[in-house]
Formats: sequence, structure tokens, C-alpha cells
Amino acid sequence: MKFAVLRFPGSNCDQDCIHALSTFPGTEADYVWHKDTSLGGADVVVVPGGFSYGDYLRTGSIARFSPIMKTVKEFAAAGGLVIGICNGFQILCESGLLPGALVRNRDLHFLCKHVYLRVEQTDTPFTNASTKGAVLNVPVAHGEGCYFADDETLKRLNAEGRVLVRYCDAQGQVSDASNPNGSKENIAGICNEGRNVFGLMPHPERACDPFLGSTDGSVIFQSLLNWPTSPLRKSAA
Amino acid sequence: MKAIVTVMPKPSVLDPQGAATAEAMKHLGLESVGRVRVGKSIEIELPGEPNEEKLHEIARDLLSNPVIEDYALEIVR
Amino acid sequence: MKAIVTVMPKPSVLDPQGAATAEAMKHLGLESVGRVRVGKSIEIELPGEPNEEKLHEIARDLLSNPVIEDYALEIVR
Amino acid sequence: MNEPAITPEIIAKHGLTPDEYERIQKILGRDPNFTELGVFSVMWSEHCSYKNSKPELRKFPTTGDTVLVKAGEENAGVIDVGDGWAVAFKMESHNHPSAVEPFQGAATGVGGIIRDIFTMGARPVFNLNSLRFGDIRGDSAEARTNRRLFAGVVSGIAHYGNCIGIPTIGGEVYFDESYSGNPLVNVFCLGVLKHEEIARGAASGIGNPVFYVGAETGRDGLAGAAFASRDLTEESKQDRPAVQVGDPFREKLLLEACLELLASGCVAGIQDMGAAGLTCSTCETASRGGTGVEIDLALVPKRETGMTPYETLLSESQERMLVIVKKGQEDSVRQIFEKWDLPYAEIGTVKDDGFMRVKENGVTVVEIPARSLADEAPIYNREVSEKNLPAPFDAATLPETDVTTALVSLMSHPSLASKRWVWRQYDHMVRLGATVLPGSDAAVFIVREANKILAATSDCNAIYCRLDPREGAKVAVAEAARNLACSGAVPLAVTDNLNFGNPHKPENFLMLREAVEGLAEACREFNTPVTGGNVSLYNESPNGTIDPTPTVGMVGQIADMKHVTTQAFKAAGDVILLLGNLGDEIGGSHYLKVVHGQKAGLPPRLDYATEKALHNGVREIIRKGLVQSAHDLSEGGIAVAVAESSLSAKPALGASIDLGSTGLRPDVALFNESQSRIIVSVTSENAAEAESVLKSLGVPVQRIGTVNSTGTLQIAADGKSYSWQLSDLETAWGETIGKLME
Ligand SMILES: Nc1ncnc2c1ncn2[C@@H]1O[C@H](COP(=O)(O)OP(=O)(O)O)[C@@H](O)[C@H]1O
Ligand SMILES: [Mg+2]
Repeated sequence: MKFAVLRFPGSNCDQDCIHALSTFPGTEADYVWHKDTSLGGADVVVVPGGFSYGDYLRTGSIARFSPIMKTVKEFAAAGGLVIGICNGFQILCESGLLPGALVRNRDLHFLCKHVYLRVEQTDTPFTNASTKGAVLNVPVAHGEGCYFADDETLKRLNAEGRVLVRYCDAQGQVSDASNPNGSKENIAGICNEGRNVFGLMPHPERACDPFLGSTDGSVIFQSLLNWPTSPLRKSAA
Repeated sequence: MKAIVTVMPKPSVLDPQGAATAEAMKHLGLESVGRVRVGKSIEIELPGEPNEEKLHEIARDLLSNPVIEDYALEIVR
Repeated sequence: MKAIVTVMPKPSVLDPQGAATAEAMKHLGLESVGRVRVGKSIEIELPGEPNEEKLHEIARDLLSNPVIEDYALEIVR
Repeated sequence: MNEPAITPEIIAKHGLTPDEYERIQKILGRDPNFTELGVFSVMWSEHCSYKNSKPELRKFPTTGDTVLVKAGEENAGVIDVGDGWAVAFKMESHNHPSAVEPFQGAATGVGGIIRDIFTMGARPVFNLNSLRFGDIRGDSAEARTNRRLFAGVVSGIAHYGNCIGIPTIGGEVYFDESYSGNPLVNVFCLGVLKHEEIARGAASGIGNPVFYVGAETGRDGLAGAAFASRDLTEESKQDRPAVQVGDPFREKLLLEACLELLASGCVAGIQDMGAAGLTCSTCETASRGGTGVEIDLALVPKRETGMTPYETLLSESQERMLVIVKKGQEDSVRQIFEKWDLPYAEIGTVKDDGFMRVKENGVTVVEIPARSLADEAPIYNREVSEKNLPAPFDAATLPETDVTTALVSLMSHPSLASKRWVWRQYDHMVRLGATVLPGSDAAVFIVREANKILAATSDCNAIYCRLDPREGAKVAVAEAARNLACSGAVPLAVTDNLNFGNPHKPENFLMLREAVEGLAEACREFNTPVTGGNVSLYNESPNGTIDPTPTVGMVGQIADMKHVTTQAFKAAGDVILLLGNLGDEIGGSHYLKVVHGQKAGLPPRLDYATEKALHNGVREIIRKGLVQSAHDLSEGGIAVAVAESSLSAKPALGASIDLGSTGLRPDVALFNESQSRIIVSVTSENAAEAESVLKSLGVPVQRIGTVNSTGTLQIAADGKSYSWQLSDLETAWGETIGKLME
């Protein structure tokens, strides 16, 4: 499977994503520069973390206007798989590929630590290798990761099963105490209506190596690799 | 010629910075303070006659995010 | 009653936000844009008669750092 | 041009003495003009010339088998780590700017040290930070100011490091009255490179073009180097433009562009513009290359209009580099800068006449022999006062103390409490290298491109240094090495940051000299050459001089992932061993300071042979796979160390300890800070083997207890037993700083 990892000026998890992907057999991953307009025939687009364009003004606000994002929008509209991690999630929201927005953390501080995520849906290209209710230990590292959407949008996201991961505790309980940043309904990651675009604040690429404390993030990448032959894909189609 | 765009968080969006600022103001002796909101002020120098329509477009698409913010545009001659 | 404090980077101080914003505006077709500066706008609701002196003190000591920023205080009745 | 006339007042305002002015006249054979005076003043400031500290710095060991680039030769030293790979690292202070504008002051400090590292051709891979503030407890105006400084500095470091994508993986923070209003902000960066990639900051190749790249020059940070070399007074707070604003995004572009540029082979020399900006970079590259450099200021990209030559030359705008390009390769260079959207300009050429010549639109405004400027600053041997050591502390003078509450007081003192609130604001996981996260003795980082495992730590106990600077400095080196040993690492080399008061005061200069000699001696003993560092003098606030703080940053290497060890207890039933003796030195301890309000007595003595045997011993049992956890004893003694190992486990693990019959007061037994001690935990099956290995290596060892899952910590000594609920200790230790800062 071929991955395109976007590189904006200020991206800083691009190399990490390439490294993490390289540990999965059957993957091929290349950088795509923000000024480019071609994805080079990739099957999956990864919008990595970092501070695109310095994250000045608003996170992701300037990246959305880059030439490559126009291509990514077309790619997504045609059903292509897109995953946005951290700053990548912010960019996808700003670009309108995902609803809602990410605002300043509740306690106003940047927060880097391991958190727990509960897998809410598995009928997607991003979570099919996991099980409903599974608890993943994955780090977050962001200052503006508090997910916000209006009530109507939240209702729709829930009704359509588009919240894929929520912050929880080690036992899988979703509570205010297990919410690291004040996100609405502990939302950590959502997908679009077509279920082919996924954004999440936590960093699965930082949890694919036993030396880094957890390998729970690999289930996300494994899901992408499994997708072409997944029985869930057929039922989704 | 100058344009000033003020971008404020929507009332429905949590503004922890505003809340923290209000708290700090109380500590500094302004007990009677009500709600405080923190937004952005963007000052744009414009050499020629401003294209107001374009400025509105930029304020809406770039300078603010309508999901969470409202903007106001003022032209100062 | 409301007080609005606008805090802007001093003219000689680097404003990377402003520079990045100007750049983006040009890309969006506002070629003629001059210098852009990004600051903060703080809206303070005040129930009673405002203590202007106190507000100035707060604007200077809490809301801005005079080393790199200037502030302006406006009272809206 | 309309420049102020040179008067004695103007000379004094530039921080130059009449003697120094005479020296300038002699060098030039004429009077300097105003711009030249400014150039001399920054280059001859302490910050750039080390005129007060150079004779002392010469005492450091700087050579060794692994040293590829020596301290002082270039921006940072370079150390071999094997297989053709090397590391460049250095520490730098941004104390004064941070006092005035904590967020930007700290942020630009990080930016500066990162530039120093990639200027060497190395890719920066991690940062450390060493911080000191006044007391942050209570509601006084002073405490509030200290909290504001602390919060601002931490978020400034976070802002710059996080944005540029270099993880901050370790550091230290202490709080003491002496730093009130004069915080210390020492930042460290390490980069990796291949031997053949080492870049030089020399202007070589007569006729080569000189390029400027990076942010446009503005009036910000005018003469910051001179500012850093003066006392912090109310007046200096008015030194408005001396504070710069950083742009980590620009620096990220600059970093990537420079590394790409260096890889392209177009570069003859490269130098960052740090303190003293264009001035320093031009005369230093010329001096190093034994050449001259001529530039025209009209060509320099500027952010503001109407800047005078004085302002342009002395500006300390951030995120700028000077690049000497191999003639004929200009176009490849331009292409790279354009790809990264960076402003650049060709501003001059390398000459053969040894002069730093600056023109503006063709008119010469500065003409100074580069070598005199960069390397011939006056050197001073300052007066020192007489040495006067305190007597050993007599514990009998202390009132009887309840050790149960004393441990809670210690654990909840901000200096000893967990720094979680700090490091969670730093992205410490980016680059997928931090295998031991903050919160253990040393940070451990996997450098994937080089397949090397590095460990790093920063240490300095300033109370010891205040009471006995020589011994305190030795202990700082020993503690750093001990932290590395506990993590399974062999020390490689050291960088240091000397934070002291005004050197014109003989008692301050004595402290500086003593500390340097102590550092130098200890670095020789531990076989860790000094690769570079920084001197920050004039750390005085209206409250007086800071406690002398010679911060030590030490880097080590771990041979195998299997050897990576942390301080956290691992499993109930494991046996706890004390390596080293029980100790009895209470002078200079945190117990005395925190519980009895005294910074007094003779601090603990260091014995090199004992200390080195200990490090070898712990490394040997780690290598043999016998160790579950290892933690060195430092502030707060054995009681605090055991509690930290308990609380660091996830979830926390209890311990039951019996120190046997010590013959000491219980507070002295539990909290003394004698050196050369480590606690390790081992499985019960491995305990006997670990003990016999240690004994064969001459390391005293005793079984003092076991790890358990009772949720309590129990310590017995001389038949009396004390106990604590782990949940209470966790509240005291884990939450104190967060609550204070809410
Ligand atoms: N400013 C900081 N930034 C990152 N980590 C820090 C900071 N201060 C302390 N730490 C981490 O907290 C742990 C304990 O620090 P410290 O008490 O200084 O350790 P020690 O006494 O073993 O040298 C270490 O892992 C250290 O790296
Ligand atoms: Mg230690």
C-alpha cells in the first residue's frame, strides 16, 4: 500500500510517520511537498503533526490554502483515504473535510502525555483491526486539541457513528477526569460522512514501538493495510 | 488606509483564556469584573482604496473560523 | 458597560504572526496588502461604573508586557 | 552621516573602560567612529569575549580520544560516538532577557542554542533545560512575580521547542530566594552528524561570496550581548529593545535549508548570528579563516526602514545565518533558499587583508582588524577574596524533628516535587527517540539514524556551591555521572553553564574560580572533556547575588537497549539494595533548608575513588541483567530517593525499608546527603549475585528492604519505624507545582 506523507513548512512529525510506516511490511511511504499538486498515485494520504506555517493565526488555517490541499480535497471526494494526525486533524477541520474545530486546551497549556482511547466504531478503514470498546494507550502532544462542534453537528456525528475514538481511563470509562483537553464529549477522533477521512489528535505513530512505551497505535495503520481485503469494507460498500 | 478585523470567540465556545484572565483581574483588585473574552485584533495596512468585499472574504475565510469565531471589519481612513 | 483593551506588538518588535498572515492574504488575492500586525482584543464586561485607573493598571501589568507590546483602552457605555 | 560624537559618557554607556578605549585607539591608530565603538563594545562584552572568565576557562580539560572538535574552536564541540557518527552539544543561558520578558526571553534562548548546533552541520535531536527561580509559594508580590516568570519561561521553552519539533526530554528546576527576580534559564541542545559532515565557521577562500539568509534584520535586540553583561537593575527594564521575539517557524525552515545546503557541498563556512549579530559573525568567521570579510549593509534584508549602520550591525534579530559560499555555486544556494521561502542576499566577499570592512552603499563605515576584534579583547585577572569554608554542621544544634512530617515537607517543596507540570508542556516524544521519558535520573534517547542510544542529564546543587563552590562543582559533575550510570550509560563529555554574580566583587570571583577548578578536576577524574559552554555573570537582582550555579550538562552512551534502566520500582517482592554507605553529612542539605530554614554547614565531601567504583559497580550489575531499577541519592537523601522510586512506578509501589542500627538521629539517617550512594531493586533470585558482583568491585552494599504493593512506604531505623501512605506522598510530590501554578 502506498502512503503519501504531506510536508508543509513547519510539519515536524512527517519523518516520524514515515519511520512508523516503514515498520509495517507491505507499505511504501513518500513525502509530498506542499507546493506539489500530485499525490504520486498514493492509496492513503497522511497529514502529519507539527506547526504548519508556524500555526500562526489559527492552527491549520494557512495550510488549508496550500496547493496540495486542493488535490487532497479532490482525492477525498473521490473516496481516497486520508488520515490527519494532530496538526493534520486541525488542517482537515479547517479545510472543511471534517466538521468542527480544535480550540485551545481547557487548561491553556500544551499537553504531552500518554492517554487512553476507547475505540467506538470498527467499520472503518482506520479502526477495522481493533474491536469495539478496546482501550488504546497512545500519546497526545498539543496545545489546541479541544474538539468543538455545535450541538447539531455532535448529534449527527453520534447518530452516524462517526466518532471513532474518545478519551477514556485505563478501564475504558469516558469521564471528565479522563478528558485531557476539554473536548466535547471526550472526542479524540472523527471521520467524515463517507468514512474515508479520519482526523485524530493523539499520535498513533508514536505508539508503534515497544521502546516507546506502547504499540497500541499500530492498530490504526494495520487497519489501513487490512482494508482492501476487509469483510467490513464490503458491508460498508 | 487601514482595516482592522476583530475576531472574537463565539459565545457558545468555551473561552478558558477569558475565564483565567477574569480570575487574574479579580486577584489584582478588580472584584466587580463580569465576563471576559479574549480574541484577536488584526491590523492591515492598505496602500490603495480597500476592496471591502475582498476584505470580508479574507476575514471570513482566513482570519476567522466561523465554527468558533465571529469577526468584525472596520475600515479606518 | 464594557471595556475593550487592544494589545498590539510594538512597531519595532518582530511579529511573525502578522508576517505570516500578510503572506497568506497575498496568496488569497489581496496583492496590495501592506504590513499586517496581529494582536489581542480583550473584552471586559463591567457591571458598575468602571475604575479607569485600575483598568489601565490591569491593561499594563496583566494584559500586556510593555517591553514588547502597547495597549489601548476603550470604554464602551 | 549624523552620528553622535564620542564622549567619555558615550564610551561608558557602551560598557567600555577608559583603558579599553585607549586599546581601541591603539588598534585602529585613530579614534573609532560611533559605529565602530558599538562594534567593539559588543565584541568586548563579557558575553562575547569572556574577558573576565577566559583565564579560568583555560583550566578545563578539552581533549580526549573522542574529541573531534574542541571547545572554543567552533560554535560547539563535537564528540565521536562510534561507527562514523558524532554528536555536537552545548548549553547556553538566557537569564537576563528572561527576567524582562520570560516567554520570549526563554524562547529565543532555545532558538539560539539550536542554531549553534545546526551551524556545526548536526541535526538537532533533543533539548534539555536547567531553570532556577525565586520562591513561588505564597501570596506576596514577589511570589507572584516568580510564578509569572516560571510560567512564562516554561511556556516560552515549550513554544519554541515544540514548534520546531525538537523534543525537550529532561532538565532540572530549583526554587530559591537568591534567584528572586533573576531567574536562570539555561538551555541545552544536542545534534547528531557524521564525521565528514562537520561544518566550520571560517571565512575561507579569498573571493568567495558571503550570503545572508534568514529573517530580515530589525531594530530588536539591539546590543543584547552588552545587556547580558551588566547587572539587572530597574533601569535595565527600560532597555526595551534589548528583548527579541523569536519565530520558531522561520528557524525550522532555516534549519532544514542549512542542513540541505551543507549536504550539497556548496558551503565553505557557516556561522549563526547570535549575540552581536552581523558584527560577531563577520569578524569571527574572518578571524577563524585568517582572512578578511567585506560586506555592504545596503544589501542586508531589513524589516524596518531608516536603519543606521550602527543599528544594522548590532541588531540581534533572531533566526539569521551567515554563509560563505564556494565561488561558482551561488545558484544552487539560491535555489535551496527559495525552496524554503527564506529571505537571502549576497552581501559581501571574503578578502585577504584581515579586515572586517563594512560599507553602506559603497562607503566604508567600519574598518577594523578582525582578529583584534574577535580574539584580542582585554583579559582581566580579577581580584579574589580569601577562601573561607564553613564548619561541618553539628546536627545536635537542631531541635528534635518529626521525620514523618519532614519527609512530606521535603517531597512537597517545589525544588524536590515532581516537575511533571513542566515537562508535560514540552513535547518530549517527537522524533520517536525518548525511550526513558522525563522523570527518571537521566533521559535516554534512541538516535535512529545513527543506531545509537544516548543518555543526558543536567545537574547542579547551588546550595553546595554557595557553601563550598569547589566541592559543589565537583559534586555537580559526580551527580551527573551518577545519573548516567544509574541509567546504564558511560559518560562521554560535558558542557557547562557558569552562572555567577558580578565578577568585580572579589567574593564572587573567588566563587567562579573555585567552581571552575572543581569542575575541571572532576571532569578529568570522570574522563569527560568539556566541549563548550557559556558564562553568565552579573546575575544580581535588587535582592543580592544569586547562589553560584555552575550547571553541568553531561551526555553518555548506552551500549544496548537491554541496559536502559529507570528509577521506578518494577515489582512487589523485589529486594532493595543500598550501594554505598548510609552517610551522615547534613550540611548544605535540603532537609536543613526546607525544614529548618538554614543554608549552612559544610556540604558533603566527594571521594573520587569511591564514586567511580560505585558507577562501575552499578553499570556492571546492569550489564549482567541483574537490575530492575536504579536511582541515585541526592537532595533529601535516602528517604526521598526511596519515595521517588515508589511513586515513579505505574501504579505506585510501596516499600518497606530497615536501615538497621545507625547510631544517628533519625533525621540525619533519613535525610543526609552524603555522596556516592545509589539504591537499586533486584529480583530476589538475583539479589545474592548482585551483592557478590558489587563486593568483588569494592562497592559497599547492604539489603535494606523490599518492594511491596501495600500502598505504604515504611522506613525503620534504630528500632523505630515511620510510615506514609503513598497516596499522601503522591499528593505532596506529584501535585504541588500544578496547584501552585493554577
Ligand atoms: N525543566 C525540566 N524539563 C524537563 N524535565 C525535567 C525538568 N526538570 C526536571 N525534569 C525531570 O525530572 C526528573 C527529576 O529531576 P531532578 O530532581 O533534577 O533529578 P535528579 O535529582 O535525579 O538530577 C528528571 O528526569 C528530569 O529530567
Ligand atoms: Mg539524580
